[in-house]
Amino acid sequence: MTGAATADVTGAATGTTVSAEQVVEMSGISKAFSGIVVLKNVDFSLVKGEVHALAGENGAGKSTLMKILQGVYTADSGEIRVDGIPVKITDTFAARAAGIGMVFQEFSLISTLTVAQNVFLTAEPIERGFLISDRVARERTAAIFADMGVEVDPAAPLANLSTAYWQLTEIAKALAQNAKVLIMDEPTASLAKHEAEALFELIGRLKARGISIIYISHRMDEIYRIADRITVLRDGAHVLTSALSSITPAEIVEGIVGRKIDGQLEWRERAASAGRVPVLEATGLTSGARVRDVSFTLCEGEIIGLAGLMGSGRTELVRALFGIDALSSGSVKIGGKPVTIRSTKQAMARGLALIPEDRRSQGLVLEHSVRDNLMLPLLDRTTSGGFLNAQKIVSLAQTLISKFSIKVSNPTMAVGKLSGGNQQKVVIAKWLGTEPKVLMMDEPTAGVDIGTKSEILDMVRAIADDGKGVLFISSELPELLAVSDRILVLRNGEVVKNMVRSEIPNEEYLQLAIQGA
Amino acid sequence: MSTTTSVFTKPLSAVRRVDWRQNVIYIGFVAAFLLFAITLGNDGFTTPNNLLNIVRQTASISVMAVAMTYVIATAEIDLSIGSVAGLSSVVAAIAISHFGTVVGILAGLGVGLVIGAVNGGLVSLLKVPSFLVTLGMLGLVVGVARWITDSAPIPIADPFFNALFGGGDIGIIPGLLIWALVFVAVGALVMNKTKFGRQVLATGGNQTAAQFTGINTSRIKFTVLVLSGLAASVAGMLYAGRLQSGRFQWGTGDELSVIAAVILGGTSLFGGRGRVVGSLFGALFIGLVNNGLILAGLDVSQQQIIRGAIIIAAVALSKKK
Amino acid sequence: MSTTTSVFTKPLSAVRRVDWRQNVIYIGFVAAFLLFAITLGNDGFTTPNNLLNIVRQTASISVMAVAMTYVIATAEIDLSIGSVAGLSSVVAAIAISHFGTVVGILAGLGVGLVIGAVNGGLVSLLKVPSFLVTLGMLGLVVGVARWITDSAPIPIADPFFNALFGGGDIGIIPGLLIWALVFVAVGALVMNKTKFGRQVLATGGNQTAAQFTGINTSRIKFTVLVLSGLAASVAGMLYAGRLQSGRFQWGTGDELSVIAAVILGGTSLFGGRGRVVGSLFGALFIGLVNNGLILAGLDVSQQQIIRGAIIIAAVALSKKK
Amino acid sequence: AASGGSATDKPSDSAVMAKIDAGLAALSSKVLSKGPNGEEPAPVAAAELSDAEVTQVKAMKLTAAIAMHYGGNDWSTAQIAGLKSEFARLGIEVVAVTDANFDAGKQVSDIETIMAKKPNIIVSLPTDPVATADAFRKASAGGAHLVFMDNVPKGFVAGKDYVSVVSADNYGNGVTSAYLMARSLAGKGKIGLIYHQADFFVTKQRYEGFKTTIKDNFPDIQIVEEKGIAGPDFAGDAQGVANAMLTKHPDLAGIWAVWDVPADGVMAAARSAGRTDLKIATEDLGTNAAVALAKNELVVGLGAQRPFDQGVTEARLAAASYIGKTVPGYVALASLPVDHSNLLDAWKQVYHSDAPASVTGVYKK
Ligand SMILES: Nc1ncnc2c1ncn2[C@@H]1O[C@H](COP(=O)(O)OP(=O)(O)OP(=O)(O)O)[C@@H](O)[C@H]1O
Ligand SMILES: Nc1ncnc2c1ncn2[C@@H]1O[C@H](COP(=O)(O)OP(=O)(O)OP(=O)(O)O)[C@@H](O)[C@H]1O
Ligand SMILES: [Mg+2]
Ligand SMILES: [Mg+2]
Repeated sequence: MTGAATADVTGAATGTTVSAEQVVEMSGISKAFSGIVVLKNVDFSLVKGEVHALAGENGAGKSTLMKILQGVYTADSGEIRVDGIPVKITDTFAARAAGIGMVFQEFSLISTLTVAQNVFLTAEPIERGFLISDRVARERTAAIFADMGVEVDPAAPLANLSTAYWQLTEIAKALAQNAKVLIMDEPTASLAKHEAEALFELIGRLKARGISIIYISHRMDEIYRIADRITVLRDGAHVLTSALSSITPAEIVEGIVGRKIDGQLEWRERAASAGRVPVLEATGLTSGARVRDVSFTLCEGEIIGLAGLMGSGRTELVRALFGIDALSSGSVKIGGKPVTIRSTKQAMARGLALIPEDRRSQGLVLEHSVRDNLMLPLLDRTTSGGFLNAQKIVSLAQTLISKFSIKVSNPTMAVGKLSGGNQQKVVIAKWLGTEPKVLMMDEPTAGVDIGTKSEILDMVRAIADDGKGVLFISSELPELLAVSDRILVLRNGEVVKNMVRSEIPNEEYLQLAIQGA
Repeated sequence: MSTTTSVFTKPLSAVRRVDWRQNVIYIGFVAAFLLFAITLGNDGFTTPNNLLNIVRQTASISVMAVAMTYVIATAEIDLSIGSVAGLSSVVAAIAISHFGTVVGILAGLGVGLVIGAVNGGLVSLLKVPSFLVTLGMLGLVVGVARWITDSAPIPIADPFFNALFGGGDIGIIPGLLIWALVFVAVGALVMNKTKFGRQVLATGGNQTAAQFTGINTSRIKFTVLVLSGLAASVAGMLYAGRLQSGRFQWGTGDELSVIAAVILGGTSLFGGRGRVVGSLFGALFIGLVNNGLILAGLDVSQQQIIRGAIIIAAVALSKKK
Repeated sequence: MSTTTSVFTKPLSAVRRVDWRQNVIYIGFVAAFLLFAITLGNDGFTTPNNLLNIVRQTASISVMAVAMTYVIATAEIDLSIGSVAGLSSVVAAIAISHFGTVVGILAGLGVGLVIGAVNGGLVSLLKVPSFLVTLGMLGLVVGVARWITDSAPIPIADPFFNALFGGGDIGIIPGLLIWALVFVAVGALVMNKTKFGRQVLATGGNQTAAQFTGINTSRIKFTVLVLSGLAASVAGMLYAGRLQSGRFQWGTGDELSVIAAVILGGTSLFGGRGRVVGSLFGALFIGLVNNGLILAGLDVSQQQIIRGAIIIAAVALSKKK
Repeated sequence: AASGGSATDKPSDSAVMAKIDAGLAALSSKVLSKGPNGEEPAPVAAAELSDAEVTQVKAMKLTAAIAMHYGGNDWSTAQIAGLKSEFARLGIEVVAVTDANFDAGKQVSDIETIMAKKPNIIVSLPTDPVATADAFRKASAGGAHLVFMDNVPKGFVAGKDYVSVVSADNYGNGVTSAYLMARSLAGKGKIGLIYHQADFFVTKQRYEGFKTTIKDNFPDIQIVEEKGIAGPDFAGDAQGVANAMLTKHPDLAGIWAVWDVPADGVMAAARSAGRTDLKIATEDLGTNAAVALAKNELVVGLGAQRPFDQGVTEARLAAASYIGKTVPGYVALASLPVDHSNLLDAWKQVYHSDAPASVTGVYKK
């Protein structure tokens, strides 16, 4: 039965045909927030043992649809069936009872608890009647991580860990529930290749156990790698559902954006990179335990890609450059002049900008409006005569919103209510608005949809063409290869390779360089 | 539910809900005012002098509430303001009797400046909870004020000081009203219309994100605590002028009223939101209720019961969902 | 810096820093104790009875601090506890004189239950700030207590009640010590070892995430506020037993001491962290300092100054970076 | 500046004035309050110690502790000053001073704590006669001789459980201020009363003394409004209440405030209402009240206690109990009427020091 799961559902059928194998069936789902309709009469079905990809632009409604299935939101109308039986999923507890678990895009973790405590939150192992055992939870967590093929300390307080570890913990937490339906909302957005690979293998094993998986992703290669079927949403409406075997990437992209685009990430030779006027020179930078004796020169018009495994120190390097972490030794020159940067304020004054890796904790004030967030680094420019100029603010914010096609019904809406990808766009827009001399980007396209990603990469190129220098961190090698003129490979905080783009023949070559094989 | 209705009714109800929630203090204020005006009209509630009295009595609270709005907007708190007001009144009174008005005023302000700077320094540099720092300071400062005065009042015989800070009227407008309005106007303008105000809100909304955006959040926290100290010392001198003396007790317990006024006004205790005008109305609301309940002829216990119930009712009206 | 050192020293220093910060209350407690023991040894500070007195004097605060740890761990606050203690003492005293001990105790607990439920209901259902709800309740409850007693004390002539809740000793161990220890032991166990405790921490750590995980955060908030009310009524009866009377003033102002004890103990005002044993030591620390300063023969104003300075110093030691 | 008529304008109704003068005269020699068990008061002189006795006490090297109910006013400061100065003269060391801030629970704790130092003497004003009884009993059992101010714990017997209680004539103070108020009003007008809404012996006595005197003796003085205040911001509370009274009764002629701190608030209310002709009577010679009396503005008179003398007397009684002298169980100090005319002299009596410049500097001859 499991083996036949995918074979009988083909073409553009919406999947509403009754079948005994359908574990989840959502039909006619509609949802509006404060009058803004975000889901319109959407149908979705999941067959036992399949991996069903869910795709769509940022803000298309993917997360909302899944949150309805998980009981976070209740649909305004529509019906949900689990194993053919209509159910009312009014809260997350009901969803868990129905065997549905979810990896949340914005995480469901408590930073003050440890990894293991998070993984087993509400499902704590019990001993002696009613006492919970953190020891057992730690052991089981370690087992889950081993299964996932990653190494995370179950006893570490979450607050001390970076986004990638949060992502892994979030996945482990969903796995710990032993759900029969697992929703994964962009689980690899902050993962590097190695961890992502391990996750795909795990998904294969889960599938073999008959667990059905809904997989939301913006990465076409992943979708083809693991999914059996795909459903595409656009503007809250169902566009297509198809077996992946019978659909081309171009068709999917067309379904997502509603028009044909050549969405391929390719490197383009750029004349500007020949300028060779150094804009940022770093010599012997050492900071904490994760940046050791790093030296490089970034020239005007150049894009340097930073590659490395998780924990290789890329984030720490740009943090130190931006004045967040102190340098214990080393020197920095900007525009040929030696500078000391001890605070982010100084860094900004010297023309640096950093798009941080964690948009929720480092990039945005979630409760504040989109406009206020966009304007935060631009306050000097919108002040005249000592006071903020409301007109300037409104028009500048509007310019950024349209330039980065941020999907927001009203610029005064709280940024935390935007879809994940749109939040990321706000962070990018906020910093590009400052027109920096040196732009540092730490995983800037995490969670951004395909169309926008290529637009962002175009923008990065344009910024470089304009004579600025760019440091570009990404764990997604295709995009790293697409924009970088040069790639530095970091390992344990040290630069182990410094390669000109043209020396890198393909992705595999880079992957091997990163892993140090 | 059809699309059409939802499209048209939803935004409307959203607008209504947002306004309603954020403006609950204004609605509450007007409701309480009308209630008292109708029931206590004959008891002189609506006489101009009584209404001005409400303003006079809440002036010190309003002045402190403006600064406290900034402190709370950065997700900090200042419990020392009541004591600082007391010590400022005492120091100003002593300085006036020895060195005259100007030195007295400067000495009073100096108290707020120094204590605010100590609070701010500890909170921003050592990153320790402002609740405890300022709670410790509350005790310390009141101890100092008692110690230097032997718990006795220090009379202020300077008519200029007393008129400037206290009972003086300009025409029929009480000086205290002007003090409160100036603080509120400047406070609201700075909060909403300047870079500093935005940085305060960002610091309270998400300190890490603010730091990553080039804001020196330590400096911001230091500054708001200094401002709070200064406002408290102005409030202390307003008490001193009105009561024509400095005394360690002036301002005692005001911290709770001030914080209540600020939160009633719509500022979040968790930072990131700051409504200066709301704080003023929060203070006026509290003053109005006190005044009305006394005029209604209730005794202390009844006043306490009804005042508590009114606060709870006002808060319940602002419910989130 | 070589690889070896950095790899090995960093984690170590991290561990050291974490421990140091979290345990500052214990260090502060021991330091204050040694200081007083050395300087005031001759003044009877170290006599067993004096040390037991410190426990007796802080028992009510400790009991309330246990429950407050839960409230603060969920990122809420309860300012009404002092008043609830007062009203419970009064209601218990009245009920005892009419219906005997058992009804009296139940009536006292009923006060905490009802007020806690009202606080909890408003906060969890209407999602309004607990600061204001419980501030309103503080006034309302104290008003009720004054009103039903006409501000007078109600003597309690029941020796069993007075022994159970107040002055009774078991051998040399004061009953009050046992009350405090039972509350702390149960409180610490539940916080660290039960699902409920974990859900409390999760609710305070990140309410949205907790909801995503299937935790009924409204129910958790309701429950902790009810527990806080109940603990306050026990504290009120401890006062009543010790002072052999019920009176609206018992417990007045305790909310600040209790919150200070909890935060000194290492619980964060922003939720997500709760250290019950730390709260106990926070309460003991405050009691210890009060006791030592009186024995040192200082003037009242000097006591206030030094007490404030000690709190500030203890907090400064716990600096974050 | 004072306006609207001087506070000591001689009223025309001589019969009323005569009655007032007679009443005040009677007060100066007689204490109206009775002891806690109905005792007749003994005069201060009963506590005198001879030189020999002083030497005897000195040799004993006694220790004493002071457990105040509240420490934040001139009255407490003066009382403690009197105690300390007399204890010093008697060679008795003061080992602890505490302030319960009106909280009986805190006072019980304070007494327990003090007992660690095993003082020979405890001087205290019990905040609450019931709640503190147990603690005082333990202190007494622990060997401390107890001398009380104003009030004794419930069930305590003089000579057995405690040495003595020294009281100001609080009832008499109320009576005094009533006469002074009546004089300034020439026996007629509407007045409001601001009392302390608490079950506190001292302040209740004053309230009763004032009210009874007005009711019994001055039929033309109407008490139109009585309002309690509960603190802790007594000045602010009194200001609010006074505002309300003045709003409701524009023809209000006078306000009585239960002690000097609330009177500060009443003065502020009168000023902001433009009612500098208001007659305020109160109790206790606080500095601010003294300044107002000196200026002859608003405050028309008050009944003062003699806290310094009270402290001295308490110290002497405590010492006497250690040398086997029998002492009276209840000593009371007569009320001291203070108005503009005798202000400077009264200050000396109350505080045993000259009035400060802030008072003398504004004294209107
Ligand atoms: N709580 C909310 N209140 C108001 N609007 C919301 C809320 N949650 C989501 N939305 C809106 O609903 C729309 C769909 O959001 P959703 O998160 O489902 O998008 P998504 O498809 O997951 O996008 P992404 O790829 O960026 O994660 C967005 O326009 C978003 O702004
Ligand atoms: N208990 C801990 N305390 C402090 N930091 C920790 C702890 N555990 C892990 N970390 C650090 O958090 C960081 C994880 O960040 P991340 O995986 O993004 O690596 P990175 O150094 O930023 O490099 P990259 O960006 O190349 O992945 C690492 O530096 C990791 O060592
Ligand atoms: Mg999403
Ligand atoms: Mg990183």
